[in-house]
Amino acid sequence: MIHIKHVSKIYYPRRVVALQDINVRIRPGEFVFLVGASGAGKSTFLKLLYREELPSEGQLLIGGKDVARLRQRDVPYLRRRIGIIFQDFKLLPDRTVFENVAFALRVTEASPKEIRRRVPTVLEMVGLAEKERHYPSQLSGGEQQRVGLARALVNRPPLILADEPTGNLDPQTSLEIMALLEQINRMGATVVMATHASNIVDMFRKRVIALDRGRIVRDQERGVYSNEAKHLEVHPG
Amino acid sequence: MIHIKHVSKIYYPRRVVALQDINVRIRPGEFVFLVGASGAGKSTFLKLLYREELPSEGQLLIGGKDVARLRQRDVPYLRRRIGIIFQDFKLLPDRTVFENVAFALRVTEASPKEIRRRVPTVLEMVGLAEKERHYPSQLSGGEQQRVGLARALVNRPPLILADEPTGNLDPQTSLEIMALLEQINRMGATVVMATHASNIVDMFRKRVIALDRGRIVRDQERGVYSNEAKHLEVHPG
Amino acid sequence: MKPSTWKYILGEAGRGIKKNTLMSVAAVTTVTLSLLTLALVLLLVFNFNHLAGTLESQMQVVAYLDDNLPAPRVAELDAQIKAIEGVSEVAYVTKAEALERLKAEFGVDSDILAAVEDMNPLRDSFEIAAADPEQISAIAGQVAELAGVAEVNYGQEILELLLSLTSVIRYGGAALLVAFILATVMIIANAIRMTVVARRREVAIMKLVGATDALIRWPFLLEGVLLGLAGAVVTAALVWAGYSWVVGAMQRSLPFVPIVAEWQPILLVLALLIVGGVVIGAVGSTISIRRFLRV
Amino acid sequence: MKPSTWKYILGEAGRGIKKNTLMSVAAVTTVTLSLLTLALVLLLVFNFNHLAGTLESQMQVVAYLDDNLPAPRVAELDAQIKAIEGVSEVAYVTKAEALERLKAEFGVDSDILAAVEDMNPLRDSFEIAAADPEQISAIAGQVAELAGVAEVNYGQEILELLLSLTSVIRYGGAALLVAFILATVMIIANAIRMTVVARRREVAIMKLVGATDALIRWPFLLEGVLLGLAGAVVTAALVWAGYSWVVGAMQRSLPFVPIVAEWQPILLVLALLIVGGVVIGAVGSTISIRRFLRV
Ligand SMILES: Nc1ncnc2c1ncn2[C@@H]1O[C@H](COP(=O)(O)OP(=O)(O)OP(=O)(O)O)[C@@H](O)[C@H]1O
Ligand SMILES: Nc1ncnc2c1ncn2[C@@H]1O[C@H](COP(=O)(O)OP(=O)(O)OP(=O)(O)O)[C@@H](O)[C@H]1O
Ligand SMILES: [Mg+2]
Ligand SMILES: [Mg+2]
Repeated sequence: MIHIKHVSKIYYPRRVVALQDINVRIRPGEFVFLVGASGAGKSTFLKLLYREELPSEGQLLIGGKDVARLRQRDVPYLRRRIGIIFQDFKLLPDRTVFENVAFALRVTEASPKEIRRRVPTVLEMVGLAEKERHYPSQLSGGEQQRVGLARALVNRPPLILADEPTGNLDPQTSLEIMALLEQINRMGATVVMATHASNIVDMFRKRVIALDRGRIVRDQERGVYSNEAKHLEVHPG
Repeated sequence: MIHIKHVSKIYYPRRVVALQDINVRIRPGEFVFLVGASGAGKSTFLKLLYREELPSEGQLLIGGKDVARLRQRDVPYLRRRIGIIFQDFKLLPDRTVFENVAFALRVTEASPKEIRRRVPTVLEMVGLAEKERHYPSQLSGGEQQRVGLARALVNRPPLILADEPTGNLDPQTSLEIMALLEQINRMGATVVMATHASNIVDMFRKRVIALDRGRIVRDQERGVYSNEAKHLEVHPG
Repeated sequence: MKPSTWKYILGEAGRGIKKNTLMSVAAVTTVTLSLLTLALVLLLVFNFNHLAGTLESQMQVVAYLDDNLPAPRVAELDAQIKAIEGVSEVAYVTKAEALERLKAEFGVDSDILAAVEDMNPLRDSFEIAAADPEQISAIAGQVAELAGVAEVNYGQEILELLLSLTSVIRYGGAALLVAFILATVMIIANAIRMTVVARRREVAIMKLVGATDALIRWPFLLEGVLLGLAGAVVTAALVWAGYSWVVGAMQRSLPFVPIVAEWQPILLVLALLIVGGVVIGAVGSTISIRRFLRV
Repeated sequence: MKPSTWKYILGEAGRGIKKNTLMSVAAVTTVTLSLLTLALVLLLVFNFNHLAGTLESQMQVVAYLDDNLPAPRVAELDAQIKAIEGVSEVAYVTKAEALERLKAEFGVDSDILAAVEDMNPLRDSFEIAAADPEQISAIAGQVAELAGVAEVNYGQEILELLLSLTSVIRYGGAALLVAFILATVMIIANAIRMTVVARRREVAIMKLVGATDALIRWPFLLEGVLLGLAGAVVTAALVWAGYSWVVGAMQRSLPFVPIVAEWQPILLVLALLIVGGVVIGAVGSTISIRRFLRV
């Protein structure tokens, strides 16, 4: 599915090295957690996959195709086969929840009938059936995050890239969402999820790729959030 | 410090009841966790305090003053005495990290000398000293969140309202930030923090106010995230 | 693209206009004001040209003949003059006719004319009109050479004055028109560009969700066209009403000022306005959107 | 506010202009084009008025006297005419002088005049100028009553024509000017409003961080003023250069067309443009920002 060879990413003009010599192979149907400290390069990793950024070095193949070499007009078709949950949601502010989710179908020219059928189903799945006519500004943080999730799933894409999809969700809702992602993964979709939720990573025991300052420091099947003894101790007042 | 009497908040035109008959008293120097499921009303609670929203019913006093009755031109002065960390960061996109933090000082007409002294100090505290000349779009999610934090603290406000301040941070950075907030709290500031991070709440053992669909269902000194036996079990694949 | 997609695109364009009411009103107002300016200049130039044409068409060469020229020679002269290149009309005016005209013309000084009534010192003449006023002096030169022509007059000073005046008006008017068209296009393109800039975040999100450039561009394009059209229609209505009123008022109070009153050129202006509005809207939004599609 | 805050505000205004280059260029272009239009109309109206004034000032009443009026009566008449309200100048023209003039005027038809040379059928006359062309017909009426005046002529038809033409130009010009000023203000206000709309999220954030309305408004205001000023200065330069060129060209090729060539009114126009640009920028941004301060 995904084949990353010696990829580096340097952001100009400040020459920030976000990723360095990354080598990863992800098979179809895998579920991968991407972990690492704030600023380690997780979002950058995902951005390279959906071609928001281009690698500075190395090669990045999805389904055998070099993402960086894609013609400009083929990019939308790549993105339609990827369901992306953005860290900052990226909802269209002047469209209702329904329209935001429907938009991912509209770009594929799905029929209006199809849209009317699928959107409510997926909104039901993320627990937002009642908020279908709300605008993003009328939603709580977690609700916005779930709209983003619904939009990523509505298309039934073979690859799902989730950037911190439970960052604004309470533990219970987080687990519901994780169950959903797992179900979709079991139905065949590949999932790559960047997360800080150590309890979730530890609970689900999937492949874990750990980044540290742009380098892969661990790539472990059925891994945990951290191999270090226990999280740093702080002495509360 | 804060006195909330029979406050309700209904969002129109959809008549969403976000808060219902809230009664809370928070003393100066307290540290309060605000917990509850996604959409429970945590952000709304905070928004009423910094007067982004007005209560539909009831009375809300900060330092003895009715926030809803404040004259329009006194609102900025209220907000300057509150350090707010927003769930969606609310950084100014076309200003550097330095300028975003400095802005909270500029509104108080701090001297340029003061600004040059204080801003680097607080950026150092949140671990962003190196990124001072970056724009928000050039930062990772967690880095943006810490800029918001730095901006909230730079003014040394007596009241800090934090909406999910660790949602985009890894456990280690989260604990560092929490240690920072606790230190400021120990120095006298009142802190109200909405959060989903159950491990943090459980670790720090502060007063916990739990919201459920707009109502306070628990208000407990030295409380935990959830009184229920253990978080719902999910059976990973 | 499928019909349902087109329907969606059309809906989007409408939604864009409604959602950004402020921007839309601003854009339509700007289009209207710019096109109004344009129309005004266009009509002014039209009218100046018309006026210049009217004045020019009254210019002619007068060839005074020798006294007592025999009739056959007059006929021969008539033929010779008609043969000159550029001559469009030739009229023979006897000195009796000339005196009559003079009397009619000089109301004030008719005393003098009464005094000379019996002796009529005037001469027979040919009045020669030219197809193109520019040729008048050349024609006058050739006519002067003909036997039997005593003197040629073609109001040299007035002709030159008029020719340079009309060329000033024509070229100046054309330059003005071009300047105004450019200004209008720029102002409208600016207005549309601003509405696009205001939504660049939206465009970036759409691209990330897999929208093709076409799907993003079309609603903007249609929106631009609709805004341009709206501005043009408002302008056309205003111009129609305003100009009709001016024509009416002028014909009532200043009937001698030649104003363009036929519908044909005015309809042309209106049509130009509407086509202009649409084209400007389309081009403006296409150009503006292009740079934001590189996401 | 402290000096350091003012310094910050000024920096912010500059930063706003630089950051939103596209919007700023669009705004300045719009201001420039609108003001150019305005200046053009202003200069046209000025010149039409000037032309109308020139023509009007040439209007006069001619009073033909009875033949052989004794000199004392002529002197008396002169005094009587001068006493009439609104009369600004009175000149006595003998019939000999009148004939001379006539000869000079009618180059073409001077044959007739030669023929009547010896008998001179003309009459002595007074040429009377009025302070205000509107009073001419009243003056003519009074002069006609005076003993010794045989006939009064004041080119009734031409006078009426001119009066109505100039009033059309004056009132039409004024209306046009008002319309253009309104249009300019609206276009510029729109342009500025759009730049503000584009930044409403920013304004909301500033308010949440505790910024007073003043701190938010001032940079926008200054930005508006600077953009307005920039547009006005560009316009003023273009108008100055363009008009100088036109004046030069006209005086060379059409010296008889009375064009306003003194610097005073042109400098007035330029000053108006600059003041206008600044005021429009300030007012436009103040109005636009107001609605976004209610956060
Ligand atoms: N456009 C950019 N220009 C410059 N530096 C950038 C840019 N985007 C990201 N960076 C830097 O690259 C590094 C990696 O960023 P990235 O967003 O991938 O981190 P992350 O692992 O997603 O962190 P987080 O958990 O906080 O979201 C960070 O140090 C960040 O400051
Ligand atoms: N402007 C609004 N208009 C209508 N409904 C709103 C608006 N803002 C919030 N709501 C609704 O009010 C409820 C409470 O929202 P709030 O943002 O306070 O939740 P929260 O506890 O912060 O949730 P989260 O943890 O997901 O951020 C939600 O159901 C939300 O949909
Ligand atoms: Mg990230
Ligand atoms: Mg919230």
